Amino acid sequence: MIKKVLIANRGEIAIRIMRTCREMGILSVAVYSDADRKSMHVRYADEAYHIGPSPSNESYLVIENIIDAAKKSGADAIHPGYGFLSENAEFSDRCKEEGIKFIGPSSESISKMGDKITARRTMMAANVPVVPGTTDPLTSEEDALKVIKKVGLPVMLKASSGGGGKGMRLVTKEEDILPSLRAAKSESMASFGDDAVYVEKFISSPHHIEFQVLADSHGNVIHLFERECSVQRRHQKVIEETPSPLMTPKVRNEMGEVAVAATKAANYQGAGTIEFIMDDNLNYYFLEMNTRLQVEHPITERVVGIDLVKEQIRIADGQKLKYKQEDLSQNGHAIECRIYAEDPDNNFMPSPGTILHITEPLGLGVRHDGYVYEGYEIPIYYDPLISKLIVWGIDRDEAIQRMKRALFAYKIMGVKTGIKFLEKIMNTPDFVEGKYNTQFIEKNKDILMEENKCDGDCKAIATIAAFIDYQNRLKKVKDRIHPDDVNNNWKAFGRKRNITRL
Amino acid sequence: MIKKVLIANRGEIAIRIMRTCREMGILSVAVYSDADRKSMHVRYADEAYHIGPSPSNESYLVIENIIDAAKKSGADAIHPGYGFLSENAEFSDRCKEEGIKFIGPSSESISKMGDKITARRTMMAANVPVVPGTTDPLTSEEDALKVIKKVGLPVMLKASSGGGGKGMRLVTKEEDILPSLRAAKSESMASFGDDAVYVEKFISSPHHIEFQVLADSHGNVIHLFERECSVQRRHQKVIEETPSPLMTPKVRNEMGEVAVAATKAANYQGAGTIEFIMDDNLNYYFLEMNTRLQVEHPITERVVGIDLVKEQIRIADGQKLKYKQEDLSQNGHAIECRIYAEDPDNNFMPSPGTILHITEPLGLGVRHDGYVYEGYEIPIYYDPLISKLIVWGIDRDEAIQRMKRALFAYKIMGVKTGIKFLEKIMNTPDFVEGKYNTQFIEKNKDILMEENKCDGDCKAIATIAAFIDYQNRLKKVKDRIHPDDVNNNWKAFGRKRNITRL
Amino acid sequence: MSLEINIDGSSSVVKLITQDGNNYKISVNDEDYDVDLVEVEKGVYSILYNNKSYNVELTPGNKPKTYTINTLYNSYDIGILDAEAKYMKNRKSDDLDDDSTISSPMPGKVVRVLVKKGDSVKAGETVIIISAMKMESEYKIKKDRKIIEVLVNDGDTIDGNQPLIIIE
Amino acid sequence: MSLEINIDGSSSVVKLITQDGNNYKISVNDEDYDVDLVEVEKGVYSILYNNKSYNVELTPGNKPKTYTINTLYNSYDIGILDAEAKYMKNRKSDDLDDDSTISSPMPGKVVRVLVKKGDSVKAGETVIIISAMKMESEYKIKKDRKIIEVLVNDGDTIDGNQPLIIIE
Repeated sequence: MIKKVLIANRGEIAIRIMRTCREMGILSVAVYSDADRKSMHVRYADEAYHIGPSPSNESYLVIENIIDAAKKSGADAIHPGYGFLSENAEFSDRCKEEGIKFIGPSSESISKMGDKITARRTMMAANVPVVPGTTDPLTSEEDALKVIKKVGLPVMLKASSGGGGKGMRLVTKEEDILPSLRAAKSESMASFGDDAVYVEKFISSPHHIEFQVLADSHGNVIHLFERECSVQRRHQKVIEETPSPLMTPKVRNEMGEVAVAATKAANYQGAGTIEFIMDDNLNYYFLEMNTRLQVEHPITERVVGIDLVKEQIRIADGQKLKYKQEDLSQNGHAIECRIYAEDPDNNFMPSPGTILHITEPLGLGVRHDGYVYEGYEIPIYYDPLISKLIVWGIDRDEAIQRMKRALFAYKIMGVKTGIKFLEKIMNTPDFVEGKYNTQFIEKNKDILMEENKCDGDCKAIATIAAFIDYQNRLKKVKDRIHPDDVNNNWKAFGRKRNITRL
Repeated sequence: MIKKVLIANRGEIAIRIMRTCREMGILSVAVYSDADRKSMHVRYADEAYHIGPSPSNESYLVIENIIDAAKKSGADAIHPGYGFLSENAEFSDRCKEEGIKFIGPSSESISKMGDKITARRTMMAANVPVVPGTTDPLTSEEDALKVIKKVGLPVMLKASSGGGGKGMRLVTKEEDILPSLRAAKSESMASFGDDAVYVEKFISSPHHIEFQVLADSHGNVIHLFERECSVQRRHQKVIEETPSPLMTPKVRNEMGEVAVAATKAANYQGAGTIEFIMDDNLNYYFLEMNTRLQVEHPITERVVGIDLVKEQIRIADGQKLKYKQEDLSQNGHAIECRIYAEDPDNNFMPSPGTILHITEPLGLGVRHDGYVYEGYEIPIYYDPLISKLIVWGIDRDEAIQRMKRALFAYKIMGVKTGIKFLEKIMNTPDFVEGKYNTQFIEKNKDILMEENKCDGDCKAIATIAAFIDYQNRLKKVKDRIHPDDVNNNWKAFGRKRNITRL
Repeated sequence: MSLEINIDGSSSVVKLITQDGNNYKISVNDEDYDVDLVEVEKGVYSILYNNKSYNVELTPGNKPKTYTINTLYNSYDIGILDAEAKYMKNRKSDDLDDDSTISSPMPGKVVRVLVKKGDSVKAGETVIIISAMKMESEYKIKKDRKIIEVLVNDGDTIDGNQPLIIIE
Repeated sequence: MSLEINIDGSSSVVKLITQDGNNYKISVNDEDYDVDLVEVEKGVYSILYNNKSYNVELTPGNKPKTYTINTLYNSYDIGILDAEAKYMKNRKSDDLDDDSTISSPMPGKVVRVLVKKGDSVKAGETVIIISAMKMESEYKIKKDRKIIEVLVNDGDTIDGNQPLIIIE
């Protein structure tokens, strides 16, 4: 059995993993960069090893340093968390070479699912529905017209080597096909030195729905139902919930089976996520597979009742899955909000800084996975995620009410956060009614960016608080001066003394 | 519908109730004594009213003041929490007279269940098993011998007017019956001016098991299964769990039905608890009914999935129960630990004081219901309960592991607490195996009071921390003195400066 | 005691009339407020006004004598306008002005530069998108401006506070 | 720098040998410890020793220059023995002595008085049970003593620090 796990990560996810290790009687080993000496994961761990300077490409991303720490500590397994090296095939391989268990899939599975074209082909071979289109480049303008007619408008033209939206064109009208194709090809050539372009059906305003899967090393695969992740800003998930308000039992079963088939096709082992996009008619298409634990895994843990990290460790240890598909069901409703150090009034710019004060929301149905503490300085080098707030309710209405209550009580001073923005989402009719897709934030931006109303007195109350606080501070400064010193310090404090005479 | 609730309580339970109010869109009104101006329930509430000096008999127990605050605030209901006025029949009546909904039972139910003899008779009439014995005083020594023969030894002789253990005698041998009877009678006469004594079967080392019930004003009654509360110190519950490790499905169903019958016999409305004692052969006897919300209600909420305060408010509002008995089931396992400001090394003496620092345990499966914050001074006037730590696990093993993890991470500086004592209970074989009764703490006191072992370095580490901290403080004092001031302040700081030269 | 206090751009005259323990009578622009006010945690005040409970958090602002204050739902920027602050304010140039150099406070990567040297850019337009701390941020211009120099390219790795674009 | 430090009754000589940032070499009774030590919160230190992570909390004790220190599982009472403290210690009478008056720090109620005037009581015996803050506490005697006076009866309501029993 695994006895000591090195967690090759930081922040809330490192702590979350260490908590499970502690429950399993497994020792946890932290690694940290210069910027993270005071970070909670170092304090929470049983052991801690320094792995380099603050930038992650000199510390958390350096395979050599992680392996070195694992050997020094005698860890028999490494958990990569999410981000950093979690989907790095070389790292998975390297662990295997060193005789250290990698708590995640094989390098083959990571590579296969990491390359979008290979993943698409693997899924098609396993009869998993993918977005209609081609995976091979268009050979000619005639070929393009023929293929696009077959796929049906609207389509997206995508550069084979593409990324970041370059060499991409949305085509909605027939007469635009050829001009768009030429533009896409020339942009692709300019950007990537390659003009290969392929076609995908354009799903407008899709829903983003993903299925959690678990696969052991004995060929057993189960799914733990869906997560609805359509509330996104700049393709980043903001809020997730389960069950999806869109889902029907029939489609859920079907997609679950597809997810299991996809997992098997990837020859997968561990916890993974099959991401789908879905249109308003509940047609769904494989988007990609995340070969790691997701940020939003706690909502699944809450409604299914299974500790996913515990299962990951058991699987890495070679054990058989503890649960069969028929044992599992969804109980109630869970929602997760991601709390970032960001400034919603300034285009969600990251807002690192020192936490002056924090009041965490607690009580019935609330789970709070964080890592910051009072006096902690959020470093500028990493993801500004402060914590994840997860609530459970007996139904979706109760979960929303509870999330509002928790967000209301959650107070952080010192850095700006998206808490008030998230509260507004909870009050937005489209969200409350469960009628939303990935366009939700764009569609509701007027509601979401609206200023909070004040009942009239809060401005005066704020003014009064500032008034008293300022007077108290002045008084403290005065009191700190010994009576005999006043004359000596007249110059320095004279101005402040003047103020109190106004 | 109820729109504004006054919470006639303080501490964690006041906040717990306000949280639910907020989820229901109900405004909450706090009341506070002099000692509680800075208390979290005042800060958390929408409104707050001062109700008198610090001692509770001049504030939280003064019906007049509470009613006055309710009228001023326009509250349409009052939630009494637990303790204070929660089982005060006069208060329930007074609310009714004033047209304010009392979130609890009628004065009749409170009185009936509050008087132990009446409660016993009511239950016997409803065929609820009570501890065998008499409810009428023994008329003569012959009567005593006859009755005790029928009940069977061992028995407990109890003074009818008794309390606090006075006029009570345990009889295990036949020859002791008459001497014990005479001693009990004379002690009772001396203490209460009344020598009436009655007989109850003595249940040695019983289990304390209680059933949660909900009854609406339309005659519907359901139970929400049991809570095992046998871990007690001086008749005070320390740890509660559900399901009970002792229980069988058959006995659970039977006792649930009995609990419902008992509730109906009490003509009860609201949330209540039927307490039973149970012997090792699963024979169970009605002990008493608590006509209020229990401290330990969260473990039931967690495994059954129902917010009990929400149901209390709905019932007080005249609504029908939302759930039928057949809708309910127990999902997983929950344990609660009560964290008191107390000193386990000094006979659990209350340890009020100022919270210097607190790290609350969070994460998967952990609920933490508290009210203190850094800088808050726990007043000397009230119950020293700081918080309740509730964990859930998919089974009892996981729940115990999780509780250990949570207790390990729970740190409070400034007051002493029972956290380490609770951790030891989680490691005690009798508890781990679920084989315990109300004698648990007494039986295991050697394990529980044992000193924690240290691996050898922790003493040196503590010494080093003290060394550095002391040096840093000295340095700060020095730095605070302006160079020009040193001579003037030589007297005051000379001694400290000397130290640093050692 | 009296002070001029600026809240979200408009200023109020605040006077302490009486104090008795926690209980203050304070006038704000000649309107009287009887409040029960107590500092419960560092920078956190519990204020009862007409029995309404306010939990008010004060965070020191970036400039001296300024605060960011959170009440129940609202956040305000507040400045204390004493004689010194007024003097400084009169000397200071327009607050809404851009800095002449655009830079990111954090290290990161240039996602896309949307302008080139010599471009005329309108107020509110985005000139550069930076990815830092795993999030993309758009940097906008506050007034109509001309681009003097672009110092980075798409995909460049940048340090914190490294000049990226020089504007007029 | 060197100090004598008393931990749970036994004393150690602690010396700072070298310091480089967070990294200290410190000797405790001539045994050297290389620790990485940093104060992360007020009174809370994160200490790495041989890569083991210790979260150490320091609470000021009731007397000056004393601490209560919590490591992972253990709690220690620690005193700094500088020249002044040693001087005071020599002058001080036996620490294990009882106060001559038994009182409760909190207001409460007398549950039961277990002794009466003139009784001889053995070390460790309980003399009175007080109910305060809703909990019952037993007050014990540290040394064999005689009861001079009992000032309260069962059931009495008492104030904080009110004398309850006078002992020899």
